Amino acid sequence: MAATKRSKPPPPLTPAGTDPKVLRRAHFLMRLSRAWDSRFEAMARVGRIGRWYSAVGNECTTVGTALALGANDAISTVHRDLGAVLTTYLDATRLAPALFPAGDATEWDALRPPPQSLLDTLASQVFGRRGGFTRGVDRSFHYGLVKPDWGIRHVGMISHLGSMIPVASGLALANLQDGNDRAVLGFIGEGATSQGDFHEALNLAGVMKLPLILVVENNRYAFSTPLAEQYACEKLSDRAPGYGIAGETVDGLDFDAVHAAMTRAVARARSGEGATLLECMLPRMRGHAEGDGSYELIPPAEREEYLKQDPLARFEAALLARGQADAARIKEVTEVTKAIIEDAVERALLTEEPELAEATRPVFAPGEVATAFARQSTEVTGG
Amino acid sequence: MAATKRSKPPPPLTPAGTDPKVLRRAHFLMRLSRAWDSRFEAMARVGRIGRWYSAVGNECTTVGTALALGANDAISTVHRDLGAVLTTYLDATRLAPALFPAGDATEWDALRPPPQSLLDTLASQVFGRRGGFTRGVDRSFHYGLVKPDWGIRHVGMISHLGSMIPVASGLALANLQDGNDRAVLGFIGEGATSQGDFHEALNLAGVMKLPLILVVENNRYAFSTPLAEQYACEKLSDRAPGYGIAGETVDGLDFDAVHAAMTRAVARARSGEGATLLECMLPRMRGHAEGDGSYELIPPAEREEYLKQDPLARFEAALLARGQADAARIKEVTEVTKAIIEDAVERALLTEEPELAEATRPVFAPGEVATAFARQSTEVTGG
Amino acid sequence: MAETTYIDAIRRALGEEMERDANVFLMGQDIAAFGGAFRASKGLFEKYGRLRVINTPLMESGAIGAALGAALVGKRPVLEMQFADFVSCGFNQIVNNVAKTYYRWEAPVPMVIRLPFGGGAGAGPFHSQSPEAWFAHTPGLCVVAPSTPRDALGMLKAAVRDPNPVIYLEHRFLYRREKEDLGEGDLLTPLGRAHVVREGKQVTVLSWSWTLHESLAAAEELAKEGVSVEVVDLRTLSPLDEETIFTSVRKTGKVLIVHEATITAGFGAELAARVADQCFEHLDGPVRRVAYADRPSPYNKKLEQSLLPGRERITAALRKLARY
Amino acid sequence: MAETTYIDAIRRALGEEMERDANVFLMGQDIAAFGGAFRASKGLFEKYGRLRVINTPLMESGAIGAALGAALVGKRPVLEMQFADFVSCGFNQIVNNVAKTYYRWEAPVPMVIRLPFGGGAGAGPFHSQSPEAWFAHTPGLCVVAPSTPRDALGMLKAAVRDPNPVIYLEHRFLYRREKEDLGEGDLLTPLGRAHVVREGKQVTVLSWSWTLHESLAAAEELAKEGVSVEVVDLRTLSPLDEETIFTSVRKTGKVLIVHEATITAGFGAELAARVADQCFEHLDGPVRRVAYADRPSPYNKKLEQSLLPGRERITAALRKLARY
Ligand SMILES: Cc1ncc(C[n+]2csc(CCOP(=O)(O)OP(=O)(O)O)c2C)c(N)n1
Ligand SMILES: Cc1ncc(C[n+]2csc(CCOP(=O)(O)OP(=O)(O)O)c2C)c(N)n1
Ligand SMILES: [Mg+2]
Ligand SMILES: [Mg+2]
Repeated sequence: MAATKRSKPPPPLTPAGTDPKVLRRAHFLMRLSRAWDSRFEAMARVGRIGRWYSAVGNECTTVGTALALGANDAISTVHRDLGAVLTTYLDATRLAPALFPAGDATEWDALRPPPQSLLDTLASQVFGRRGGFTRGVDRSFHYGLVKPDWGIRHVGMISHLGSMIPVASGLALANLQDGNDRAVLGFIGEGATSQGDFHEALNLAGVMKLPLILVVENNRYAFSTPLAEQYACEKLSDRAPGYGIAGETVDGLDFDAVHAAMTRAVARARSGEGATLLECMLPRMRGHAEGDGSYELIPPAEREEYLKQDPLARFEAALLARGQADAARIKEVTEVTKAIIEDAVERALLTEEPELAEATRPVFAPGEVATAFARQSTEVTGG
Repeated sequence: MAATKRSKPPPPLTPAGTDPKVLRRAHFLMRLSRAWDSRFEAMARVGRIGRWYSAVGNECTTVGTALALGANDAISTVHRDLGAVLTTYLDATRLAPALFPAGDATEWDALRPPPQSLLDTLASQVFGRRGGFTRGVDRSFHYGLVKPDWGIRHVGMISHLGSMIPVASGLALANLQDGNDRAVLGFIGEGATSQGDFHEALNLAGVMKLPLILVVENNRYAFSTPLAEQYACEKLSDRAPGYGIAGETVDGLDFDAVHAAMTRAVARARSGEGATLLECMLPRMRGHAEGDGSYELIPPAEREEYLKQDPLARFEAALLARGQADAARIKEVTEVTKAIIEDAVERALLTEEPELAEATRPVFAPGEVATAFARQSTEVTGG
Repeated sequence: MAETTYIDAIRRALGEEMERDANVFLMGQDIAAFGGAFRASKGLFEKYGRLRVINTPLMESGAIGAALGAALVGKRPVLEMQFADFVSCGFNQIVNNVAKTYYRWEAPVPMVIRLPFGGGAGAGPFHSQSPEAWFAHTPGLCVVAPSTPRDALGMLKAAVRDPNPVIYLEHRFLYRREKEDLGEGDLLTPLGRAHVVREGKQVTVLSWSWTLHESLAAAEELAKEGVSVEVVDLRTLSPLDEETIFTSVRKTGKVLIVHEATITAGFGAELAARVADQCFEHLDGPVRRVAYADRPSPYNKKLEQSLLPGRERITAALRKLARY
Repeated sequence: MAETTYIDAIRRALGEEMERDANVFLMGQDIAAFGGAFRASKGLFEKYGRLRVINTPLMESGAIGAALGAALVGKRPVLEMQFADFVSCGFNQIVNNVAKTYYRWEAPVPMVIRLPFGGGAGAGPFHSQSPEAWFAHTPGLCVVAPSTPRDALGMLKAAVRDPNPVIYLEHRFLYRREKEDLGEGDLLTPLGRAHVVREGKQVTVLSWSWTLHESLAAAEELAKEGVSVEVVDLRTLSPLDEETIFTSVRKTGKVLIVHEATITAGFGAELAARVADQCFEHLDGPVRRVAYADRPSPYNKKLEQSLLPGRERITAALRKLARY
């Protein structure tokens, strides 16, 4: 069943109006995200990992939005937001010093921990290894990292789609309560917008004027379901007026458009004007999970069209066209990022499985309740 | 906290463009609903019944919309929809023959059961007596009456607000599956629109083009919460475009406007054009439940304004102004409906409490499961 | 000193904890100017303002999720469900998001969800339920159900301070019926500790909340008949204070479990199971339960009363068990 | 004859019932052209079209409510949750709307909710849960969990025909691992009847679904050691077939309850409670349970395996109980 009705995206676009520093970092991070996906897709194809939810096609949106945030703005991610995670976690200038002129490092970078170690932890996380953020207890992006000292406030997903939108609204509420001007960026697929939690959270955001930006990554399919079976409005941003919040739909192939829309949304959030629903239209470049047969259901011509729309290729073409990078630079970034990911993955694959004791680690944070839990017979606690 | 922001309703309105038969029936049913409320409010004030959720102020909306339906269109009601229940159940021409010329009876009336008996059942229901629809097991409007032979398909509420909207969408889905042209009317308060179920059901209605009309009875408060704390859009019908359905906001004081908007919505439903979100703006003429203190929280001036906006009074003023009824007729309708309700209530009060055995009546419809349930030890089944 | 009702004890706990810690805040429907359906937060909105006493739109799931978000960055939300029955609308947020966060990535989730629950008021199937078993079956939630003003106060304060999600069940029937002189001071009741309310020798009753009081009345009745009944108020259902429970059952050799929730797969089943396993050699009679029949709560008061596990049914069951 | 897998048995049941009764229809996410995440409805969309195999948007609560509405006017919806874990998003519709309708106003609600559940696939905390206890605690729901292709077929067909809501738990681990020759014909398995799968004398095992197979393997092991174990497949958890269960326990005098769900307030507690009450005089040992520790299901396969109540843990528990 084809995703009908939506018009085709406009012709090739150019990252024209964006700060060169931002463009350099964006290019690096998008390539890093893509390199990661390529590596994991390859492993999924040969059965070395169980499932892989590819973010290929989402990079321009995830990186373009996350790059508009500052230290201790919060992000809440779902399953195709690797780009936003990398953008938030990594001091790119330290990770690939050769690629960045001295002035590219930001104040936030100064707070950030050594990037290599975070990348290694992330790779171990995805493999369910001992060295991951959850030490094997939960999968890939199912964790969070709230480290105000590092300027990082990241809340990962649970599998239940839509459930994180209220949580993101709560992160925004805390900012309101603290009287600061921080913003919160939440991601969601177009499929998950059908969940009641989407509605409840955006309604709250409207009523309380929460500093929240919800980015809808509209890749036109949810698992096998095309958007015409998912919703009947013209654009999902048409829902914004119903919540009294700002709404915009941008072309997720157009880095400048994404970044500019996000920058506007962040400004609204910081100035107390409230929330934004930002829909980014993406090409469906991969199936739901690698090898699950869902991509084959999309008509071949439609698939080809999507594959031609690769936002990263367009971004690089635009860099070239505008003279913002030459072919050598693009090649270098491609190779450096590939090597960084290869390394991280290899290292992670050499790390150990989690200790078995992790399975029965506490369900309660230390305190009275945790102590009482541990007092029960081990048949129950499993302890 | 005042319900701010919404503009005041326009000056007195007139039921001009509506069929005189419809106007006669509407007048009778609105008066009947009002008489019922007056009686129960009085009982609540003296503690003869526990709680009463008054529908005073909603009559024009509940009756005006329900009167646009035909036999076996379905309705789903919540707690202030007495008017719609009466409209759906009763052959008014048999209940008060003196008030209606011979030609007023409809084809649907011919299907309907004797009105007095239904009214008596309803009164017993509200008191939790043996003779009620649920024979004491559930409260007031927490039941349904699906009797295709009578042309009645009514699904009552559960207390969880919002929950009935998906159910109404399912009634509409069944019509689609059966290929008939029946419509479904669901009611909801403006407060309950904040629930996720509102969103999920309307989204489904949009995608499947369901023959559903959701009427929002916007009385500007939910319990104690004013609409400015409930939602941030201008009109709740602004949510319709987000679902790809039709949306309209009408003045719930204007019978003609309500009835006409509903008639349009029904036509859309019947012709396969899909769902409508119809918001009716109502005056908050009573508190949440009688005597719960919620009305006192509304600023006195605002309260007075609402009480002046009584839709029934306006309707009657318009009838008079247009020469569609004279003072004697209005008096007669008022007295007859009052007497009918007095009678029904008195009779219900004389009926017996339910049999104790009702408490442990089956939770399963007869069949294999019900039999297995009954086989269990009575400590469990309570049987 | 003045006596404090159960609901006033709750209000006092909220006020004291908000005063103590600026991160504590309240969320719920109609809790601000109106003070909540049962007036548990009356006066607090005026004192702490709209960012610490937050009137939410009419939603449960979204409110629970928002509270979780705030808790993850250092706040301590206390959420009121207008009635416990409505918590089912936010069920997923509790069982999959709130409950699992600490195990998954070791982020503490200090939050309290207050559930006004229980029957006895003729309020029908949707305003009378006792949902504790659902939550006790969910790893990662602490489930408490105080039966006295003293514990209502002390456990709510302890719950607010604990770094974990606490499901706090407050019985509506007790709100204005239970009163005690509480005195001053920072009164805390430890979480995870049961309380032997009445000592006895022949039968142990395990109960909590409203049925605890009915059980005490029944024990009194049995005392007149010469039967000595020990009554244990569980207070915290999860994690369970096995020590107190097993000690009592091993002493008396007989146990009656009493709760208001429907019987099948109610929390009483878990108590029965643990006792039947861990106290097997000490049991001198079958493990018995008195609870609600497997039915929704009927609206008509007489019908409801006929199903509630009140003192008569408990007394009868105790007599039978004592004679066993 | 060809062998039919557990998942094929489900597909056959759906097909046969749709063919038999035009009111039967399917709803769920990705169930139409894609045939469902596990392909349970493969081919049915092509045959019955978009009004009988309905791909819903990504929602659970709205879909369950819609199914209820359709059921109230004569349809027989069979709803697929993509994973059982997601049913929590539609929890309120099930426990408060679907389950209570018949008691409240005597309107039959013929609907089936299919829940692909259970672990063993390294799928982590949100794709491995066993939610049966929540529903067994809710009056008005029939809860079934077949363990064989034969019963998967026969119980799904019976569930579709029953005028009541049935929660149908299908174990994902069994989908392609269990196979049987089913033959032709209209095969039904009665709802509410347990099944003594293996006769024995010394210990009774009560189990269902995946752990039933693990229990059988453990019984086999014990047989080698000279211990005779009876294994009862409950099949229907609610309402419970007490007769079969009590008969077995009274015969053997010992009982081990095995399930995959987390132990505290799991459905095994209810079984333990009923046995400890009704079979007290026949018990020669403590009522024991083997179940999941009170933890979410960890992602790493080795971690998950260490928690699953598989044959080793069951065997060990049986040995201990036999020796008791
Ligand atoms: C509450 C819930 N229901 C169902 C699912 C199963 N599911 C997992 S991913 C998916 C599709 C998601 O689509 P979308 O939100 O558009 O994100 P995309 O994968 O396209 O990026 C579905 C249905 C789920 N994860 N959560
Ligand atoms: C899911 C749910 N949450 C909370 C409540 C408690 N409650 C009962 S009525 C009410 C206000 C309803 O407001 P609205 O929908 O505007 O209807 P109105 O009473 O104003 O007609 C609330 C909050 C409920 N019934 N259901
Ligand atoms: Mg998508
Ligand atoms: Mg209202």
